[in-house]
Amino acid sequence: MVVMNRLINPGAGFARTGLAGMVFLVMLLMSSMAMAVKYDVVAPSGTHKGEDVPQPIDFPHDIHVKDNDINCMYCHTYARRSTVAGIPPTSKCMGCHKVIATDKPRIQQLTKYWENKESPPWKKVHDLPDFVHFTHEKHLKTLAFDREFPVENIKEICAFCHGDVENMTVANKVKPLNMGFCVNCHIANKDLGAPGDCWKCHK
Amino acid sequence: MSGKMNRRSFLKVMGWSGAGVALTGCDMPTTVTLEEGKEEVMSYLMPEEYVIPGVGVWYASTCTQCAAGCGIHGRVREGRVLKLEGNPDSAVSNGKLCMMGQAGVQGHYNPDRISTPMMRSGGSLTPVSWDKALAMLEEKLGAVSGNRFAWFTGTVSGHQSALLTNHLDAMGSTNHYAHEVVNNAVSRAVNQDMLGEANPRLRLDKAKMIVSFGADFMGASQSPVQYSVQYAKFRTNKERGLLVQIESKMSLTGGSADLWLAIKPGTEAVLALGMANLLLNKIKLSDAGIPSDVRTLINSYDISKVAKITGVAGDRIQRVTQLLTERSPSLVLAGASVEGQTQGYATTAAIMMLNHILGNVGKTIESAGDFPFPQLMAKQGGTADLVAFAEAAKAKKLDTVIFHGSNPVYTAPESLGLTEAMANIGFKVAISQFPDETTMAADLVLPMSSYLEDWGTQVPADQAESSAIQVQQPLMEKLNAETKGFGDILLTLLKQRKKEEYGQFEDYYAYLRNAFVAMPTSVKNDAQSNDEFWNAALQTGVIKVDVGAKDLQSTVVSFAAPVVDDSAGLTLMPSPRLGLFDGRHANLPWLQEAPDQISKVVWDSWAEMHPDTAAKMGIENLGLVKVSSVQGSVTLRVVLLKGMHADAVAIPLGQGHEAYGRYAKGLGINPLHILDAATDDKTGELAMYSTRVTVKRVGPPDSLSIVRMGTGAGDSQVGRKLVGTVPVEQVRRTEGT
Amino acid sequence: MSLDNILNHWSDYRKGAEEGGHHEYEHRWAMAINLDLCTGCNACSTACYAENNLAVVGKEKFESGQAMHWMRIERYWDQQELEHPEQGASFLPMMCQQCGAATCEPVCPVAATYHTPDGLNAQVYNRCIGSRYCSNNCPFRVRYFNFYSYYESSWPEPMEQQLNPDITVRDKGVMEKCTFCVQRIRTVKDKAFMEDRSVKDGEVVTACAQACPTSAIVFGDTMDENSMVSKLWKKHQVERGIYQKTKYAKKDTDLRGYRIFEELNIDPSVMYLERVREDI
Amino acid sequence: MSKKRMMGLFGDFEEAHDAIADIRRNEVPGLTVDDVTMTSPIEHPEVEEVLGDRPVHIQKFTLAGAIFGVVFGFIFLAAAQASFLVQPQGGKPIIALPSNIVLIYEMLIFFAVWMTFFAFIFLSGLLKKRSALYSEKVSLDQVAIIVEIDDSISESVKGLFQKHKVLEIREEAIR
Amino acid sequence: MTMVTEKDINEQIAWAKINTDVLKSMENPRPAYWITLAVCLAMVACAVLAEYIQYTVGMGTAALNNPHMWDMYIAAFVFWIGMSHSGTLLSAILHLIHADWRKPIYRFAEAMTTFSLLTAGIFPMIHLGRVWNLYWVLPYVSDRGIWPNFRSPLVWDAFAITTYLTASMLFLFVGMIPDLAICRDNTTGWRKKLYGILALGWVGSDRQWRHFRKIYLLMACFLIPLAVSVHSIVSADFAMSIMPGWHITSFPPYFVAGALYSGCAAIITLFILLRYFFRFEDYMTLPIMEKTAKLTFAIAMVWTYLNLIEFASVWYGHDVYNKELLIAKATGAYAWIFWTMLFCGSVLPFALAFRKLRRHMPTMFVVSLFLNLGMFFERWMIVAPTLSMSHEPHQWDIMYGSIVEWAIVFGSFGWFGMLFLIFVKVFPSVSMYEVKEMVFHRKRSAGEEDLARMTDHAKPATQTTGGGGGA
Repeated sequence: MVVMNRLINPGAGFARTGLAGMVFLVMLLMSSMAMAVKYDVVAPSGTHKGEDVPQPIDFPHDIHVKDNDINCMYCHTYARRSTVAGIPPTSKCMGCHKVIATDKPRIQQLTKYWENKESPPWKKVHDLPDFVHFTHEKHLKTLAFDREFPVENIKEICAFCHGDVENMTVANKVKPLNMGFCVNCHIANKDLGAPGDCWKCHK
Repeated sequence: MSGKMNRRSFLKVMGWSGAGVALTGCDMPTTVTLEEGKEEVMSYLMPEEYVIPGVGVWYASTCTQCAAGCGIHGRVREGRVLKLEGNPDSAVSNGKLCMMGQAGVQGHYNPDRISTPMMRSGGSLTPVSWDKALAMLEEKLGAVSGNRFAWFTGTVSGHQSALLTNHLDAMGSTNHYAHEVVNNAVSRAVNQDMLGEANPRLRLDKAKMIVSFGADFMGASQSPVQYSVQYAKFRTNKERGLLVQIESKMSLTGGSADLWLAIKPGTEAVLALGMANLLLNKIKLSDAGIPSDVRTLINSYDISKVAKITGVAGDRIQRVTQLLTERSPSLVLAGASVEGQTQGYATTAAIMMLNHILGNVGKTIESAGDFPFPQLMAKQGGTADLVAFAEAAKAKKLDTVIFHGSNPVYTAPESLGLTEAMANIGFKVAISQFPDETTMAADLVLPMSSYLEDWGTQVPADQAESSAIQVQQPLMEKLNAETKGFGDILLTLLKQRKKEEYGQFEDYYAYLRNAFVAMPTSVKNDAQSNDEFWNAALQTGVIKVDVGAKDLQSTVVSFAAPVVDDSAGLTLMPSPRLGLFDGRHANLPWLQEAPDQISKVVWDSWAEMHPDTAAKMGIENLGLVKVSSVQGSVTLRVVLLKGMHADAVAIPLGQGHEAYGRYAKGLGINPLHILDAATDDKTGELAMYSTRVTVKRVGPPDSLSIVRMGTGAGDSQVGRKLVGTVPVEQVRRTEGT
Repeated sequence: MSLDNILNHWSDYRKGAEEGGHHEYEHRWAMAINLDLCTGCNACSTACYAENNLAVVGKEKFESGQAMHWMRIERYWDQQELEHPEQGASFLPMMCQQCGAATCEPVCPVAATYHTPDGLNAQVYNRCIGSRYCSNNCPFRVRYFNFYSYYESSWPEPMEQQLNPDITVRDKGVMEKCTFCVQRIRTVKDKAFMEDRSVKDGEVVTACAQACPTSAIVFGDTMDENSMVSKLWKKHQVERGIYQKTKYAKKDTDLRGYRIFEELNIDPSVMYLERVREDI
Repeated sequence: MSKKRMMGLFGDFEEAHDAIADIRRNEVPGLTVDDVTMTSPIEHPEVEEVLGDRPVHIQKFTLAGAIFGVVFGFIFLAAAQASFLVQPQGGKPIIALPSNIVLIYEMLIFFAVWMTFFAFIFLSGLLKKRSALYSEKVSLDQVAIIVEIDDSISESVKGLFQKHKVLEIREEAIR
Repeated sequence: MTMVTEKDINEQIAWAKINTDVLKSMENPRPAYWITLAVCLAMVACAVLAEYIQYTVGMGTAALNNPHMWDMYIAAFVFWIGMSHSGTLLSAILHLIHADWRKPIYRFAEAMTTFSLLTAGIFPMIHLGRVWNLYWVLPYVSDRGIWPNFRSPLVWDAFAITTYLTASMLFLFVGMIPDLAICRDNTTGWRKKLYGILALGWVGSDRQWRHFRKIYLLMACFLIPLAVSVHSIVSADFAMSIMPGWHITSFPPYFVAGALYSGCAAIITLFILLRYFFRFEDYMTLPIMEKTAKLTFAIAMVWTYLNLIEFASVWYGHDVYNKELLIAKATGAYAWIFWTMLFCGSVLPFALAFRKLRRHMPTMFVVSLFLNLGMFFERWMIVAPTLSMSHEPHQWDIMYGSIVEWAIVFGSFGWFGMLFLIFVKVFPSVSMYEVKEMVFHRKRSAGEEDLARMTDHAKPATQTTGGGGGA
């Protein structure tokens, strides 16, 4: 991987500016500046205005994450074990909500699903094209566990790609999650072993 | 392989979360862009610790694509079975799988599967509810008496076989017709008489030399995977095994032979006798256990005479015979093209006699031992039952017949008159997965689950190394809720007869679990609790059964002197091919698209002839020809192959379906229909390889879907080193094997 | 910045295959196929269809040479100074040879095909614009082009449920080829990564190698000294690298190992073992 | 003391030639050959020696363009290749000189040609509004001599023109 | 340069007549012109339909299959690129060697260059599997930090063709400026505006003429190496591969020769057509035709020679695949194409060696068409057999193309014809000012008449045109 990493040209950082080729030299300069600073982890940049996704139950992330300070991986339990983070099984919700806030309409909605022995038809918010191979587990391992990153703050890592969910009710897509977004983060974090090989992600 | 599992839960098909059908953004770029919230992501109701979305899990089951009964592993992800592989724990598949097994998933996901019960009303089949269908069935079965009821199946084994027998008893009938086109019924008969066992263990891996009389053991045979694995051992043994194939049409196995000899069709017995002659009179092996009449028969076939009749060079015969004695233990096999002759039994006996003389019995032919559960053993099919069934039907001896796992309307030669005779059967029930010919002719059609959705057990007839019961478990929930497993249907039928006995079982799953639990501790290798045993069985997919050792004695049976048919015309060889097999896999596109191993044709029927014969008749390669027998004629393309005997014309089986779904229907022709109804005089098996035909040119060459086209290259390496070949001596020197 | 990058790594960037190429390879996946055991039974080919979402094109398109079989069995009758059909047919399983100095790679206008640190000859479907130059420049003719959109025709409801989610279904206008089952490699490597270990020999098995009833196909990593494949390659004195290097390396020319079109200096990753016949 | 521009149309090229020759010989005081512009339907190398050498600088721009093409070409290609993640191909080096040479060659010509063109546009004073003195006959078969003079000498210039069989004379004042 | 006694052009021809004749060609051509244009349009229509089918159904409709990943499209592409070299040859090379007989005919030759390039440029798109991603071939800075593969001859093509197209278009335009000024001065209404803009305010001052002469020279100097490089690069598409029959050292010169050859042949064809359409007998004269024909003949011989060289080198080389392929070409399924090509390319040109035939327009027309046919077959023989019979015998096949792709290939001729005919109708297809120069200088060099006579001659013209300026 070593040389491959060197092949990831720091200079490609300039691509982030995405300007036309005519201002080539200018961008060489900018890129050099971008690379001057050494991060431990470089957070990916870029924003996106995702439309609101109507969910069967508009789940309040803020209450769970901010107010009750529940760890992301408590519910999205597959994140560290699989490619997908997974949606918590309804039983997990009921685990608490058999007793908590049972009077709230949303909870009653949930309970109805539970009694009908079916899980709510959640809608995907952060969806990658089907030709992309993205694994939550590897990213978590590299960005959090291998760096002894405090697990209670894991949401900061999640926020890289999911935005600060703790201030949303129903999650919303706030990062572009397109190739440029991924590539530039990989380039910036090559010291963490972020691969530059197309076939790592394209399938 | 995950450990304990609660059967019901993991089968549930999850949403497409992370498992979407992945289309590249190869259309206009817009299709790549994702709209949030358009795709649904399913979550479980209850968590399953061993099922992680996005991670595939392998589950063990058993393949039923042919009668071999290979153990398989199925890769299940998000509740969908994606890929089948061999189960290493199974002695039949040894972790390998043939093309037919691989294509099993296509049978399971086939778009042409029957989705609801259908009843014939006003000439056409119309959908009905299960209740209605079962009520109808109960009424009809109640009305029919004793032997006027019959089951018509393919090879059945395991607990299904047991239940089936019970149902016959309950019906008070003895008519179970088991029919397989690709069978070794004659060999079984001969073995029974010679060795006292129908299915001895053939140890190809222990043999130093194999002489195969048309036995395509790696192709469309009883257990292709098992024998291929053995073949690999046979080739890689310290002393590399030597394979001599003697046949009239080069089979898949023949393609790998060290020496392939073309023999005049129907003269194999003569050759066998000639070799026996050499062995006894020239090489002076003992003739112990050979009846005198046979001995005299042998003496009457001296080498020159044999060479003249068979068309095999005398020195070749002598060399092969010589080697047989040098390379001991050896193994002499008889295949379908030998068994399927009017003198099939005699010929096969003559060939098996060579094993006796060479002392291979007990060395490369071992006893299968005593299987502790006879009721579970396979009821193997043949063609004799087909003939018998046709007779019975013609004689109006049958009122109600249940068809399953066999397609007689397609496989029966028209000369048997089965198609007409079917009309004499008052009520025909088809338990079937696909709308094949027989199903279309039925009065009541019960949609069957695929073997990947179904419970069951298989007891393979050919188990060379050890004996075991293969467990068949669902790999995913039913694609179509309307379908029922074969076991479940049997159970329902039995409940109709014997409520008190079978009422306790909610479904076949319950019955099976119960049956397993009831197995003797010897099988459970004690210590284990019932649950442990059950889970272990599901986990490994096989239940090893100790059958004890038993040594094999052989006595040569006397058989009739071979009669060589010298009448004009060519002998038609309706050769089954690994892939479409006897036609049952014609609806699997992967197998249609896979080129025939020898002639490289896809999606079509074709005739194979020797170039010289063709030249005499003015037939060009890929030209259109008409192959006519007394019974009728078919028109198709011809492929000229040197791997044919000049007196033979081969038409591979599999095509020519009039029904059977979008992939099979209307492709090519069905050679079985123009066969004579001649049978082997001893066993009553159809003599499929004895029909005489004439070939006439009707059209010019045209593109047949052969992988090579146009330039006529592709048969030749044109001087490049693509496939190198070296003499064995060189390998012995360099690799010391 | 870029100029630094060029100047600092000039020597790296100027290194060709002769100096061992520009990769520090993590793996070099390779195969050894024993033609003596290959019976031409098609199991590998069908397994490939099942594993890699290969389209079924049907009679007409197959006739006009538009088949999509990544793994094809070639059948030849003639052999060097041997009499046909006395010694049967010669079967040759032919798939992408994942050449070390692949001729398809440099000609792709958009670099959709390139060489991975795994020593694989990658094909990035989404980058492909369908110039088909790579296939023209492939002496093995093992690259297959999506001349039509097969999605509807090849996987009618509910067959699409069988599709392997680990690799894409290619749409029309895209080149595709054998990938040595990269999705399996990927899965195993991810697993190894999660467990902080390196990939073990025999952990990755391609669909064809897995299916082959006679185990004629052996798959593995030639950079792993103790892998079955590298042992076989060593035993038969076949080396990675281009012709000039290997030509003299083979001391015992009677050994069965050989690579097809070795003389073209393309360094294939598949070693074939000659088929053996006993002359009697 | 106002200046004016005067144009004389000549059907006869030789006469026009002689007229300029006269001017060159300062036959009209206060009018030098530098004040003379000649417009003609075809190019007249032979007239130009009379007009005296008036230098052309296009080729310098061409050279500049060519050099830029080469330098930019190489840096651009090399940088792009070095920054591209998947350049390892066919055992070839990442920065493959042979191919770059081909491309640089093309870039050389590309930029050179464009520079030449633009240089032409600007140096040859195109893209200007035509003065009223332009006669369409010039594009047919006549030669025009345009001189900038003081009113004082306009008569003598006219005389000169007449002497050389001028067909038509136009004037315009310069503000 | 020329041996003929008669003059290339009549020096007595009045300049006003030159103007009026050429300008007339932009007003009322013969009916044949409109018929031809209609035919061309029809052909384009067919092609568009075919392309629509191919685009929606898939590349498979073009009889492409595994061995034949390339086919007629690439053959046609090479053919059109080759065609484009004529203009450069006539205007640039002949300009440098001061062969002034080129002057009446170089304009349409240059137009040919431009439009055949435009035609050629279309084929890569038609040929591409996912044409909507064509721009990935261009080196633009992208957010994803990915670039085209600069090693690929196809990218070289992209560069070369862009450069060549720009250069030749500029060359054509610059050369046309004085004529555009003439048009400006002699037209009214929107046309006047159009030409006015295009003429860039050309007044013909000595300053402009001096710079004009320089830039014309410079561009000519650049165009020649460019033309050579372009077709060498096109040949690289084949020569850079390892395929037998493609990987041949002599390909670049071979391609260039072939290109010039087909170009000249095409010039003869169009020469005759224009001469008829626009009644240009006075300008496109027999002697000029003869010179063109001789030039063509010479190039034909060069091409033949290079052909033989290629065969010879293959024959004596030890590349078995290559040799095998050569034999297959001459004897195999493609034999008839191979021999037709050799006949049309190497035998037929000898017709140009005979003065009688050279001067017989119908013959020349037919011959030139056959020469081009031969050249198209040459391209076919370059593309097809190699793919049909490469290293892998299992995949051998033959290629004859499908209806769809033949429709598109023929359509390309219509497309070219359409563009060309519209051009010659809208712009002066004979360079007026250069013909004037030609006449002028010839007259002086001939020194037959004294200047007085000349001016006498010029005067009445002045009156005539002086009256109705904007005729």
